[in-house]
Amino acid sequence: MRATALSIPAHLGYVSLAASVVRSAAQLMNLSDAVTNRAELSVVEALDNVIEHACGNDPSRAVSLVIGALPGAMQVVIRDDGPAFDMVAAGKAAARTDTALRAATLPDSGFGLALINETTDIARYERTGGWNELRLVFFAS
Amino acid sequence: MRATALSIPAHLGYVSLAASVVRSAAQLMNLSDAVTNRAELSVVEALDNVIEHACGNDPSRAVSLVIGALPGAMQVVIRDDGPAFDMVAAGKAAARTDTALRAATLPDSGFGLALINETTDIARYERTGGWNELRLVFFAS
Amino acid sequence: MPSFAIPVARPTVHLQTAAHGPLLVVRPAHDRLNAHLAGAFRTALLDLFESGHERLVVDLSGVAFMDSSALGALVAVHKRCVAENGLFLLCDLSPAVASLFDLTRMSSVFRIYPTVTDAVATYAPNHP
Amino acid sequence: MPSFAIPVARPTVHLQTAAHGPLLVVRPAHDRLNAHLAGAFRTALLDLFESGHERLVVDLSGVAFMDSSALGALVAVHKRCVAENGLFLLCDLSPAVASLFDLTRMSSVFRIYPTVTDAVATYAPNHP
Ligand SMILES: Nc1ncnc2c1ncn2[C@@H]1O[C@H](COP(=O)(O)OP(=O)(O)O)[C@@H](O)[C@H]1O
Ligand SMILES: Nc1ncnc2c1ncn2[C@@H]1O[C@H](COP(=O)(O)OP(=O)(O)O)[C@@H](O)[C@H]1O
Repeated sequence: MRATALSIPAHLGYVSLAASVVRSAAQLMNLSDAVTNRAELSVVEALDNVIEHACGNDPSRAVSLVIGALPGAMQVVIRDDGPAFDMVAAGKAAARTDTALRAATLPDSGFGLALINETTDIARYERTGGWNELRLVFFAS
Repeated sequence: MRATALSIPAHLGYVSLAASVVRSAAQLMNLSDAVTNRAELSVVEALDNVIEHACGNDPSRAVSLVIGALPGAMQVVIRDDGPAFDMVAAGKAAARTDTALRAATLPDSGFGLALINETTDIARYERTGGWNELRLVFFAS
Repeated sequence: MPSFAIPVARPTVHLQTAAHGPLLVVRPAHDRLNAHLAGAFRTALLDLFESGHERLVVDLSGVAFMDSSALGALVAVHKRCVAENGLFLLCDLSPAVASLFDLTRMSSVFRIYPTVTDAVATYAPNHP
Repeated sequence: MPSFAIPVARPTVHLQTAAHGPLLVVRPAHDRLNAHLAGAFRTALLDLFESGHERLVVDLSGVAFMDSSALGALVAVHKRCVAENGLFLLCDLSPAVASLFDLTRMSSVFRIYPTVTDAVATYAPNHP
Protein backbone atom coordinates (compact mmCIF):
# COMPACT_ATOMS: atom_id res chain seq x y z
CA MET A 1 0.00 0.00 0.00
CA ARG A 2 1.26 3.45 -0.94
CA ALA A 3 1.89 6.19 1.58
CA THR A 4 0.04 9.50 1.53
CA ALA A 5 2.31 12.36 0.53
CA LEU A 6 1.68 16.10 0.53
CA SER A 7 3.83 18.94 -0.66
CA ILE A 8 2.95 22.57 0.12
CA PRO A 9 4.63 25.92 -0.46
CA ALA A 10 6.48 27.27 2.57
CA HIS A 11 3.69 29.70 3.46
CA LEU A 12 1.80 29.77 6.76
CA GLY A 13 -1.53 29.93 4.90
CA TYR A 14 -1.02 26.31 3.83
CA VAL A 15 -0.55 24.89 7.31
CA SER A 16 -4.30 24.50 7.82
CA LEU A 17 -4.47 22.50 4.57
CA ALA A 18 -1.76 20.17 5.87
CA ALA A 19 -3.60 19.94 9.21
CA SER A 20 -6.75 18.80 7.42
CA VAL A 21 -4.76 16.00 5.76
CA VAL A 22 -3.39 14.89 9.13
CA ARG A 23 -6.92 14.90 10.58
CA SER A 24 -8.32 12.93 7.64
CA ALA A 25 -5.51 10.38 7.87
CA ALA A 26 -6.06 10.03 11.61
CA GLN A 27 -9.76 9.42 10.95
CA LEU A 28 -8.93 6.75 8.36
CA MET A 29 -6.84 5.06 11.06
CA ASN A 30 -9.69 5.35 13.58
CA LEU A 31 -7.51 7.29 15.99
CA SER A 32 -9.33 8.81 18.96
CA ASP A 33 -10.15 12.53 19.06
CA ALA A 34 -7.52 13.04 21.74
CA VAL A 35 -4.74 11.44 19.67
CA THR A 36 -5.94 13.23 16.52
CA ASN A 37 -5.81 16.59 18.31
CA ARG A 38 -2.33 15.87 19.67
CA ALA A 39 -1.04 14.87 16.23
CA GLU A 40 -2.59 17.93 14.61
CA LEU A 41 -1.02 20.29 17.16
CA SER A 42 2.41 18.67 16.88
CA VAL A 43 2.45 18.76 13.08
CA VAL A 44 1.17 22.35 12.97
CA GLU A 45 3.85 23.52 15.42
CA ALA A 46 6.55 21.70 13.44
CA LEU A 47 5.32 23.14 10.12
CA ASP A 48 5.09 26.65 11.60
CA ASN A 49 8.74 26.36 12.61
CA VAL A 50 9.90 24.85 9.33
CA ILE A 51 8.10 27.51 7.29
CA GLU A 52 9.21 30.45 9.41
CA HIS A 53 12.66 29.48 10.57
CA ALA A 54 13.95 26.92 8.03
CA CYS A 55 12.35 28.36 4.87
CA GLY A 56 12.06 32.02 5.87
CA ASN A 57 8.45 32.16 4.68
CA ASP A 58 9.61 31.76 1.09
CA PRO A 59 6.71 30.18 -0.83
CA SER A 60 8.95 29.20 -3.72
CA ARG A 61 10.33 26.55 -1.36
CA ALA A 62 8.41 23.36 -0.68
CA VAL A 63 7.74 21.52 2.55
CA SER A 64 6.70 17.89 2.29
CA LEU A 65 4.81 15.51 4.56
CA VAL A 66 4.57 11.74 4.28
CA ILE A 67 1.87 10.18 6.42
CA GLY A 68 1.71 6.48 7.07
CA ALA A 69 1.03 3.81 9.60
CA LEU A 70 3.27 1.87 11.91
CA PRO A 71 1.72 -0.96 13.91
CA GLY A 72 -0.60 0.84 16.34
CA ALA A 73 0.66 4.27 15.42
CA MET A 74 0.52 7.07 12.87
CA GLN A 75 3.77 8.45 11.54
CA VAL A 76 4.26 11.86 9.93
CA VAL A 77 7.59 12.66 8.29
CA ILE A 78 8.24 16.35 7.57
CA ARG A 79 10.99 17.35 5.17
CA ASP A 80 12.46 20.73 4.30
CA ASP A 81 15.60 21.97 2.54
CA GLY A 82 16.49 24.67 5.06
CA PRO A 83 19.69 24.90 7.10
CA ALA A 84 20.32 21.95 9.41
CA PHE A 85 18.36 22.32 12.65
CA ASP A 86 17.55 19.54 15.11
CA MET A 87 14.08 20.42 16.42
CA VAL A 88 14.02 17.35 18.67
CA ALA A 89 17.25 18.20 20.47
CA ALA A 90 16.27 21.86 20.71
CA GLY A 91 12.89 20.84 22.11
CA LYS A 92 14.45 18.73 24.86
CA ALA A 93 16.60 21.69 25.80
CA ALA A 94 13.67 24.13 25.77
CA ALA A 95 12.81 25.14 29.30
CA ARG A 96 9.27 24.56 30.44
CA THR A 97 7.28 27.71 30.99
CA ASP A 98 7.51 28.75 34.59
CA THR A 99 3.94 29.54 35.58
CA ALA A 100 5.15 31.31 38.70
CA LEU A 101 6.43 34.07 36.40
CA ARG A 102 4.82 37.45 36.81
CA ALA A 103 2.76 38.67 33.86
CA ALA A 104 5.40 41.24 32.97
CA THR A 105 7.98 38.53 32.29
CA LEU A 106 5.76 35.91 30.64
CA PRO A 107 7.07 34.81 27.23
CA ASP A 108 4.70 35.48 24.34
CA SER A 109 6.48 33.12 21.93
CA GLY A 110 8.76 30.10 22.05
CA PHE A 111 6.14 27.53 23.09
CA GLY A 112 6.43 25.46 19.91
CA LEU A 113 9.37 23.16 20.48
CA ALA A 114 8.25 22.14 23.97
CA LEU A 115 4.75 21.47 22.61
CA ILE A 116 6.06 19.17 19.88
CA ASN A 117 7.94 17.23 22.53
CA GLU A 118 4.91 16.94 24.81
CA THR A 119 2.40 15.93 22.15
CA THR A 120 4.55 13.43 20.24
CA ASP A 121 5.22 9.87 21.41
CA ILE A 122 8.43 9.45 19.42
CA ALA A 123 10.27 12.26 17.64
CA ARG A 124 13.44 11.74 15.59
CA TYR A 125 15.50 14.20 13.61
CA GLU A 126 17.82 13.34 10.76
CA ARG A 127 19.88 15.43 8.35
CA THR A 128 20.13 13.58 5.05
CA GLY A 129 21.55 14.98 1.82
CA GLY A 130 20.58 18.60 2.30
CA TRP A 131 17.23 17.84 3.93
CA ASN A 132 15.94 18.17 7.45
CA GLU A 133 13.78 15.16 8.16
CA LEU A 134 11.58 15.19 11.27
CA ARG A 135 9.81 11.91 12.06
CA LEU A 136 6.84 12.22 14.42
CA VAL A 137 5.04 9.14 15.75
CA PHE A 138 1.70 9.12 17.57
CA PHE A 139 0.51 5.98 19.33
CA ALA A 140 -3.11 5.00 18.78
CA SER A 141 -3.54 4.36 22.49
CA MET B 1 5.40 29.85 -5.58
CA ARG B 2 5.21 26.07 -5.38
CA ALA B 3 2.11 24.09 -6.25
CA THR B 4 0.31 21.91 -3.73
CA ALA B 5 0.71 18.23 -4.52
CA LEU B 6 -0.95 15.21 -2.97
CA SER B 7 -0.41 11.53 -3.59
CA ILE B 8 -2.79 8.91 -2.18
CA PRO B 9 -3.11 5.14 -2.51
CA ALA B 10 -5.75 4.03 -5.02
CA HIS B 11 -8.30 3.24 -2.31
CA LEU B 12 -11.76 4.79 -2.01
CA GLY B 13 -11.18 5.47 1.70
CA TYR B 14 -8.67 8.18 0.73
CA VAL B 15 -11.00 10.16 -1.50
CA SER B 16 -12.38 12.12 1.44
CA LEU B 17 -8.82 13.08 2.41
CA ALA B 18 -8.24 14.41 -1.10
CA ALA B 19 -11.58 16.22 -0.95
CA SER B 20 -10.50 17.99 2.23
CA VAL B 21 -7.36 19.22 0.45
CA VAL B 22 -9.44 20.55 -2.44
CA ARG B 23 -11.76 22.33 0.03
CA SER B 24 -8.83 23.83 1.94
CA ALA B 25 -7.20 25.01 -1.27
CA ALA B 26 -10.48 26.54 -2.45
CA GLN B 27 -10.74 28.37 0.88
CA LEU B 28 -7.18 29.69 0.51
CA MET B 29 -8.26 31.07 -2.90
CA ASN B 30 -11.38 32.62 -1.36
CA LEU B 31 -13.63 30.69 -3.74
CA SER B 32 -17.35 30.87 -2.97
CA ASP B 33 -19.14 27.95 -1.32
CA ALA B 34 -20.91 27.17 -4.59
CA VAL B 35 -17.65 26.92 -6.56
CA THR B 36 -15.97 25.00 -3.73
CA ASN B 37 -18.81 22.46 -3.68
CA ARG B 38 -18.69 22.08 -7.48
CA ALA B 39 -14.94 21.54 -7.45
CA GLU B 40 -15.19 19.04 -4.61
CA LEU B 41 -17.88 17.01 -6.40
CA SER B 42 -15.99 17.00 -9.70
CA VAL B 43 -12.71 15.90 -8.14
CA VAL B 44 -14.41 13.22 -6.02
CA GLU B 45 -16.21 11.78 -9.05
CA ALA B 46 -12.98 11.78 -11.06
CA LEU B 47 -11.02 10.13 -8.23
CA ASP B 48 -13.77 7.52 -7.70
CA ASN B 49 -13.45 6.59 -11.40
CA VAL B 50 -9.67 6.60 -11.43
CA ILE B 51 -9.47 4.44 -8.32
CA GLU B 52 -12.15 1.96 -9.36
CA HIS B 53 -11.75 1.76 -13.12
CA ALA B 54 -8.16 2.83 -13.87
CA CYS B 55 -6.46 1.37 -10.79
CA GLY B 56 -8.84 -1.49 -9.97
CA ASN B 57 -8.93 -0.48 -6.29
CA ASP B 58 -5.31 -1.55 -5.93
CA PRO B 59 -3.88 0.47 -3.02
CA SER B 60 -0.32 -0.33 -4.04
CA ARG B 61 -0.91 2.08 -6.92
CA ALA B 62 -0.80 5.82 -6.39
CA VAL B 63 -3.07 8.57 -7.63
CA SER B 64 -1.73 12.11 -7.59
CA LEU B 65 -3.31 15.55 -7.52
CA VAL B 66 -1.65 18.88 -8.20
CA ILE B 67 -3.68 21.90 -7.15
CA GLY B 68 -2.84 25.38 -8.27
CA ALA B 69 -4.19 28.69 -9.42
CA LEU B 70 -4.76 30.12 -12.85
CA PRO B 71 -5.85 33.75 -13.08
CA GLY B 72 -9.36 33.73 -11.61
CA ALA B 73 -9.54 29.97 -11.41
CA MET B 74 -8.45 26.89 -9.48
CA GLN B 75 -6.90 24.02 -11.39
CA VAL B 76 -6.70 20.41 -10.25
CA VAL B 77 -4.62 17.94 -12.25
CA ILE B 78 -5.25 14.26 -11.52
CA ARG B 79 -2.76 11.65 -12.66
CA ASP B 80 -2.90 7.86 -12.67
CA ASP B 81 -0.94 5.07 -14.33
CA GLY B 82 -3.95 3.01 -15.44
CA PRO B 83 -4.86 2.08 -19.02
CA ALA B 84 -5.52 5.03 -21.31
CA PHE B 85 -9.07 6.34 -20.86
CA ASP B 86 -10.34 9.77 -21.91
CA MET B 87 -12.85 10.70 -19.21
CA VAL B 88 -13.60 14.03 -20.88
CA ALA B 89 -14.57 12.49 -24.23
CA ALA B 90 -16.51 9.71 -22.51
CA GLY B 91 -18.32 12.32 -20.41
CA LYS B 92 -19.40 14.29 -23.46
CA ALA B 93 -20.79 11.09 -24.95
CA ALA B 94 -22.58 10.09 -21.74
CA ALA B 95 -26.32 10.50 -22.18
CA ARG B 96 -28.11 12.71 -19.72
CA THR B 97 -30.42 10.86 -17.39
CA ASP B 98 -33.91 10.80 -18.82
CA THR B 99 -36.13 11.81 -15.92
CA ALA B 100 -39.20 10.57 -17.76
CA LEU B 101 -37.89 7.05 -17.20
CA ARG B 102 -40.05 4.81 -15.09
CA ALA B 103 -38.56 3.78 -11.75
CA ALA B 104 -38.02 0.24 -12.97
CA THR B 105 -35.61 1.41 -15.68
CA LEU B 106 -33.79 4.16 -13.74
CA PRO B 107 -30.01 3.73 -13.77
CA ASP B 108 -28.44 3.31 -10.33
CA SER B 109 -24.91 4.04 -11.50
CA GLY B 110 -23.15 5.80 -14.34
CA PHE B 111 -23.79 9.38 -13.17
CA GLY B 112 -20.12 10.24 -12.65
CA LEU B 113 -18.83 11.26 -16.07
CA ALA B 114 -21.79 13.53 -16.81
CA LEU B 115 -21.40 15.14 -13.38
CA ILE B 116 -17.72 15.90 -13.99
CA ASN B 117 -18.71 17.59 -17.25
CA GLU B 118 -21.45 19.64 -15.66
CA THR B 119 -19.51 20.82 -12.62
CA THR B 120 -16.21 21.65 -14.35
CA ASP B 121 -15.62 24.82 -16.36
CA ILE B 122 -12.78 23.41 -18.45
CA ALA B 123 -11.80 19.72 -18.55
CA ARG B 124 -8.87 18.39 -20.61
CA TYR B 125 -7.52 14.88 -20.91
CA GLU B 126 -4.03 13.96 -22.00
CA ARG B 127 -2.16 10.68 -22.23
CA THR B 128 1.52 11.31 -21.54
CA GLY B 129 4.20 8.68 -21.07
CA GLY B 130 2.07 5.99 -19.48
CA TRP B 131 -0.03 8.43 -17.43
CA ASN B 132 -3.61 9.58 -17.69
CA GLU B 133 -3.68 13.27 -16.90
CA LEU B 134 -7.03 14.94 -16.27
CA ARG B 135 -6.95 18.73 -15.93
CA LEU B 136 -10.00 20.26 -14.24
CA VAL B 137 -10.46 24.04 -14.06
CA PHE B 138 -13.01 25.86 -11.90
CA PHE B 139 -13.65 29.57 -12.43
CA ALA B 140 -13.85 31.70 -9.32
CA SER B 141 -16.96 33.41 -10.66
CA MET C 1 12.28 7.18 2.81
CA PRO C 2 10.37 3.98 3.53
CA SER C 3 6.79 4.05 2.41
CA PHE C 4 4.19 3.38 5.06
CA ALA C 5 0.50 3.38 4.45
CA ILE C 6 -2.59 3.61 6.52
CA PRO C 7 -4.76 0.51 6.67
CA VAL C 8 -8.32 1.66 6.14
CA ALA C 9 -10.94 -0.09 8.22
CA ARG C 10 -13.81 -1.71 6.31
CA PRO C 11 -16.61 0.78 6.08
CA THR C 12 -19.41 0.40 8.60
CA VAL C 13 -22.65 2.26 8.07
CA HIS C 14 -24.28 3.90 11.06
CA LEU C 15 -28.01 4.47 10.69
CA GLN C 16 -30.14 6.03 13.44
CA THR C 17 -33.75 4.88 13.17
CA ALA C 18 -37.05 6.06 14.65
CA ALA C 19 -40.53 4.67 13.98
CA HIS C 20 -43.42 7.06 13.30
CA GLY C 21 -46.46 4.80 12.92
CA PRO C 22 -46.03 3.04 9.57
CA LEU C 23 -42.93 5.09 8.68
CA LEU C 24 -39.36 4.29 9.63
CA VAL C 25 -37.16 7.39 9.69
CA VAL C 26 -33.54 6.49 8.94
CA ARG C 27 -30.77 9.00 9.59
CA PRO C 28 -27.30 8.15 8.26
CA ALA C 29 -24.79 9.29 10.89
CA HIS C 30 -22.14 10.24 8.31
CA ASP C 31 -21.25 13.71 7.15
CA ARG C 32 -19.99 12.23 3.90
CA LEU C 33 -21.87 9.56 1.95
CA ASN C 34 -19.46 8.47 -0.75
CA ALA C 35 -18.26 5.60 -2.93
CA HIS C 36 -16.35 4.15 0.02
CA LEU C 37 -19.63 3.74 1.95
CA ALA C 38 -22.15 3.39 -0.89
CA GLY C 39 -22.23 -0.40 -1.08
CA ALA C 40 -22.68 -0.85 2.66
CA PHE C 41 -25.25 1.98 2.72
CA ARG C 42 -27.34 0.37 -0.01
CA THR C 43 -27.20 -3.02 1.71
CA ALA C 44 -28.19 -1.55 5.07
CA LEU C 45 -31.23 0.22 3.59
CA LEU C 46 -32.30 -2.86 1.61
CA ASP C 47 -31.93 -4.96 4.78
CA LEU C 48 -34.34 -2.64 6.58
CA PHE C 49 -36.76 -2.94 3.68
CA GLU C 50 -36.55 -6.75 3.66
CA SER C 51 -37.08 -6.94 7.39
CA GLY C 52 -40.52 -5.39 6.87
CA HIS C 53 -39.90 -1.62 6.94
CA GLU C 54 -41.47 -0.87 3.59
CA ARG C 55 -42.14 2.83 4.23
CA LEU C 56 -38.78 4.51 4.64
CA VAL C 57 -37.86 8.16 5.19
CA VAL C 58 -34.16 8.89 4.76
CA ASP C 59 -33.22 11.94 6.83
CA LEU C 60 -30.13 13.46 5.21
CA SER C 61 -29.74 16.29 7.73
CA GLY C 62 -26.34 15.01 8.84
CA VAL C 63 -24.96 14.61 5.33
CA ALA C 64 -22.92 17.57 4.09
CA PHE C 65 -21.55 15.81 1.00
CA MET C 66 -22.78 13.00 -1.22
CA ASP C 67 -21.28 11.59 -4.42
CA SER C 68 -22.95 9.78 -7.32
CA SER C 69 -22.25 6.32 -5.89
CA ALA C 70 -24.26 7.10 -2.76
CA LEU C 71 -26.95 8.63 -4.97
CA GLY C 72 -26.97 5.34 -6.92
CA ALA C 73 -27.56 3.47 -3.65
CA LEU C 74 -30.62 5.67 -2.98
CA VAL C 75 -31.89 5.06 -6.54
CA ALA C 76 -31.55 1.30 -6.06
CA VAL C 77 -33.57 1.37 -2.83
CA HIS C 78 -36.14 3.72 -4.39
CA LYS C 79 -36.62 1.28 -7.29
CA ARG C 80 -37.10 -1.61 -4.88
CA CYS C 81 -39.67 0.32 -2.84
CA VAL C 82 -41.61 1.40 -5.91
CA ALA C 83 -41.55 -2.14 -7.32
CA GLU C 84 -43.06 -3.52 -4.11
CA ASN C 85 -45.53 -0.71 -3.45
CA GLY C 86 -43.55 0.62 -0.52
CA LEU C 87 -42.74 4.26 0.16
CA PHE C 88 -39.36 5.98 -0.08
CA LEU C 89 -39.01 9.62 0.99
CA LEU C 90 -35.98 11.83 1.40
CA CYS C 91 -35.67 14.93 3.56
CA ASP C 92 -33.39 17.70 4.77
CA LEU C 93 -30.89 17.93 1.91
CA SER C 94 -27.87 20.21 2.43
CA PRO C 95 -27.14 22.69 -0.38
CA ALA C 96 -24.37 20.48 -1.82
CA VAL C 97 -26.58 17.37 -1.72
CA ALA C 98 -29.56 19.22 -3.25
CA SER C 99 -27.26 20.38 -6.03
CA LEU C 100 -26.21 16.76 -6.74
CA PHE C 101 -29.89 15.83 -7.11
CA ASP C 102 -30.49 18.79 -9.42
CA LEU C 103 -27.46 18.14 -11.60
CA THR C 104 -28.47 14.51 -12.11
CA ARG C 105 -32.18 15.39 -12.64
CA MET C 106 -32.96 13.14 -9.64
CA SER C 107 -34.82 15.95 -7.84
CA SER C 108 -37.87 15.08 -9.91
CA VAL C 109 -37.51 11.34 -9.36
CA PHE C 110 -37.52 11.27 -5.55
CA ARG C 111 -40.11 12.65 -3.16
CA ILE C 112 -38.07 15.20 -1.22
CA TYR C 113 -39.27 17.07 1.89
CA PRO C 114 -37.61 20.01 3.63
CA THR C 115 -37.66 18.32 7.06
CA VAL C 116 -38.52 15.01 8.74
CA THR C 117 -41.50 16.76 10.32
CA ASP C 118 -42.91 17.62 6.88
CA ALA C 119 -42.50 14.07 5.63
CA VAL C 120 -44.07 12.56 8.74
CA ALA C 121 -46.92 15.12 8.74
CA THR C 122 -47.78 14.09 5.18
CA TYR C 123 -47.64 10.31 5.53
CA ALA C 124 -48.15 9.63 9.24
CA PRO C 125 -49.99 12.68 10.62
CA ASN C 126 -51.09 10.78 13.74
CA HIS C 127 -47.52 9.78 14.64
CA PRO C 128 -45.53 13.02 14.88
CA MET D 1 3.73 19.51 -15.55
CA PRO D 2 3.80 23.26 -15.00
CA SER D 3 3.71 24.31 -11.40
CA PHE D 4 0.87 26.61 -10.41
CA ALA D 5 0.32 27.88 -6.95
CA ILE D 6 -2.48 29.45 -5.03
CA PRO D 7 -2.00 33.06 -4.03
CA VAL D 8 -3.03 33.33 -0.42
CA ALA D 9 -4.92 36.46 0.52
CA ARG D 10 -3.45 38.53 3.37
CA PRO D 11 -5.08 37.39 6.57
CA THR D 12 -7.94 39.51 7.85
CA VAL D 13 -9.17 39.00 11.38
CA HIS D 14 -12.91 39.01 11.97
CA LEU D 15 -13.92 39.88 15.54
CA GLN D 16 -17.55 40.08 16.65
CA THR D 17 -17.93 42.45 19.59
CA ALA D 18 -20.66 43.10 22.16
CA ALA D 19 -20.56 45.52 25.08
CA HIS D 20 -21.75 44.38 28.51
CA GLY D 21 -21.43 47.44 30.72
CA PRO D 22 -17.71 47.95 31.27
CA LEU D 23 -16.83 44.69 29.51
CA LEU D 24 -16.27 44.24 25.80
CA VAL D 25 -16.90 40.65 24.69
CA VAL D 26 -14.82 39.83 21.61
CA ARG D 27 -15.58 36.69 19.60
CA PRO D 28 -13.04 35.71 16.90
CA ALA D 29 -15.04 34.40 13.93
CA HIS D 30 -12.40 31.85 12.96
CA ASP D 31 -12.50 28.12 13.56
CA ARG D 32 -8.71 28.07 13.45
CA LEU D 33 -6.50 30.64 15.19
CA ASN D 34 -3.02 29.92 13.92
CA ALA D 35 0.36 31.39 13.02
CA HIS D 36 -1.07 32.70 9.75
CA LEU D 37 -3.55 34.88 11.68
CA ALA D 38 -1.68 35.40 14.95
CA GLY D 39 -0.04 38.72 14.10
CA ALA D 40 -3.25 40.29 12.84
CA PHE D 41 -5.16 38.84 15.80
CA ARG D 42 -2.79 40.36 18.33
CA THR D 43 -2.89 43.74 16.58
CA ALA D 44 -6.69 43.73 16.42
CA LEU D 45 -7.00 42.98 20.16
CA LEU D 46 -4.39 45.59 21.10
CA ASP D 47 -6.18 48.13 18.89
CA LEU D 48 -9.38 47.52 20.86
CA PHE D 49 -7.47 47.97 24.10
CA GLU D 50 -5.87 51.24 22.91
CA SER D 51 -9.20 52.58 21.77
CA GLY D 52 -10.38 52.47 25.39
CA HIS D 53 -11.75 48.94 25.82
CA GLU D 54 -9.61 47.99 28.78
CA ARG D 55 -11.83 45.18 30.07
CA LEU D 56 -11.85 42.49 27.43
CA VAL D 57 -13.50 39.05 27.39
CA VAL D 58 -12.33 36.83 24.52
CA ASP D 59 -15.06 34.34 23.67
CA LEU D 60 -13.34 31.34 22.04
CA SER D 61 -16.53 29.36 21.40
CA GLY D 62 -15.98 29.45 17.63
CA VAL D 63 -12.35 28.33 17.80
CA ALA D 64 -11.84 24.59 17.32
CA PHE D 65 -8.07 24.77 16.95
CA MET D 66 -5.37 27.14 18.20
CA ASP D 67 -1.61 26.94 17.85
CA SER D 68 1.13 28.40 20.02
CA SER D 69 1.47 31.55 17.91
CA ALA D 70 -2.16 32.49 18.56
CA LEU D 71 -1.63 31.63 22.22
CA GLY D 72 1.35 34.00 22.16
CA ALA D 73 -0.93 36.75 20.84
CA LEU D 74 -3.26 36.21 23.82
CA VAL D 75 -0.31 36.30 26.22
CA ALA D 76 0.86 39.60 24.73
CA VAL D 77 -2.58 41.19 25.18
CA HIS D 78 -2.90 39.73 28.69
CA LYS D 79 0.44 41.30 29.66
CA ARG D 80 -0.64 44.65 28.31
CA CYS D 81 -3.95 44.51 30.20
CA VAL D 82 -2.28 43.53 33.47
CA ALA D 83 0.36 46.25 33.05
CA GLU D 84 -2.32 48.91 32.66
CA ASN D 85 -4.75 47.60 35.28
CA GLY D 86 -7.23 46.41 32.69
CA LEU D 87 -9.02 43.08 32.67
CA PHE D 88 -8.50 40.17 30.28
CA LEU D 89 -10.78 37.12 30.51
CA LEU D 90 -11.11 34.07 28.28
CA CYS D 91 -14.13 31.81 27.94
CA ASP D 92 -15.59 28.80 26.20
CA LEU D 93 -12.46 26.84 25.28
CA SER D 94 -12.90 23.78 23.02
CA PRO D 95 -11.23 20.57 24.21
CA ALA D 96 -8.29 21.03 21.82
CA VAL D 97 -7.81 24.66 22.88
CA ALA D 98 -8.08 23.80 26.58
CA SER D 99 -5.44 21.14 26.04
CA LEU D 100 -3.08 23.72 24.47
CA PHE D 101 -3.48 25.90 27.58
CA ASP D 102 -2.83 22.91 29.85
CA LEU D 103 0.23 21.71 27.93
CA THR D 104 1.82 25.17 28.07
CA ARG D 105 0.80 25.70 31.72
CA MET D 106 -1.12 28.80 30.60
CA SER D 107 -4.35 27.54 32.20
CA SER D 108 -3.12 28.96 35.48
CA VAL D 109 -2.01 32.26 33.96
CA PHE D 110 -5.30 33.33 32.37
CA ARG D 111 -8.70 33.78 34.01
CA ILE D 112 -10.77 31.25 32.09
CA TYR D 113 -14.58 30.91 32.34
CA PRO D 114 -16.77 28.13 30.93
CA THR D 115 -19.09 30.55 29.10
CA VAL D 116 -19.50 34.23 28.27
CA THR D 117 -22.45 34.30 30.66
CA ASP D 118 -20.22 33.18 33.54
CA ALA D 119 -17.61 35.80 32.77
CA VAL D 120 -20.18 38.57 32.45
CA ALA D 121 -22.04 37.45 35.59
CA THR D 122 -18.80 37.73 37.55
CA TYR D 123 -17.56 41.11 36.29
CA ALA D 124 -20.67 42.91 35.00
CA PRO D 125 -23.62 41.32 36.85
CA ASN D 126 -25.90 44.24 35.99
CA HIS D 127 -25.24 43.95 32.24
CA PRO D 128 -26.15 40.38 31.23
N1 LIG E 1 13.16 24.32 11.80
C1 LIG E 1 13.88 25.28 12.40
N2 LIG E 1 14.98 25.78 11.79
C2 LIG E 1 15.72 26.75 12.40
N3 LIG E 1 15.45 27.24 13.62
C3 LIG E 1 14.38 26.77 14.29
C4 LIG E 1 13.55 25.77 13.71
N4 LIG E 1 12.57 25.49 14.60
C5 LIG E 1 12.76 26.28 15.65
N5 LIG E 1 13.87 27.05 15.49
C6 LIG E 1 14.43 28.02 16.48
O1 LIG E 1 13.95 27.64 17.78
C7 LIG E 1 13.26 28.74 18.38
C8 LIG E 1 12.13 28.24 19.27
O2 LIG E 1 11.08 27.66 18.49
P1 LIG E 1 9.63 27.54 19.08
O3 LIG E 1 9.72 26.93 20.42
O4 LIG E 1 8.78 26.82 18.09
O5 LIG E 1 9.10 29.02 19.24
P2 LIG E 1 8.88 30.20 18.22
O6 LIG E 1 8.83 29.62 16.85
O7 LIG E 1 7.59 30.79 18.68
O8 LIG E 1 10.05 31.12 18.42
C9 LIG E 1 12.79 29.59 17.21
O9 LIG E 1 12.56 30.94 17.57
C10 LIG E 1 13.95 29.43 16.23
O10 LIG E 1 14.98 30.31 16.55
N1 LIG F 1 -10.66 6.41 -15.44
C1 LIG F 1 -11.35 5.45 -16.09
N2 LIG F 1 -10.71 4.39 -16.65
C2 LIG F 1 -11.39 3.43 -17.28
N3 LIG F 1 -12.75 3.42 -17.43
C3 LIG F 1 -13.44 4.43 -16.89
C4 LIG F 1 -12.79 5.48 -16.20
N4 LIG F 1 -13.73 6.34 -15.78
C5 LIG F 1 -14.91 5.86 -16.19
N5 LIG F 1 -14.75 4.70 -16.86
C6 LIG F 1 -15.82 3.91 -17.49
O1 LIG F 1 -16.93 4.76 -17.72
C7 LIG F 1 -18.09 4.23 -17.05
C8 LIG F 1 -19.00 5.34 -16.59
O2 LIG F 1 -18.39 6.05 -15.53
P1 LIG F 1 -19.29 6.89 -14.53
O3 LIG F 1 -20.20 7.77 -15.34
O4 LIG F 1 -18.40 7.62 -13.59
O5 LIG F 1 -20.18 5.87 -13.77
P2 LIG F 1 -19.82 4.63 -12.82
O6 LIG F 1 -18.41 4.80 -12.36
O7 LIG F 1 -20.81 4.75 -11.72
O8 LIG F 1 -20.01 3.40 -13.67
C9 LIG F 1 -17.56 3.36 -15.96
O9 LIG F 1 -18.47 2.35 -15.57
C10 LIG F 1 -16.30 2.78 -16.59
O10 LIG F 1 -16.63 1.68 -17.40
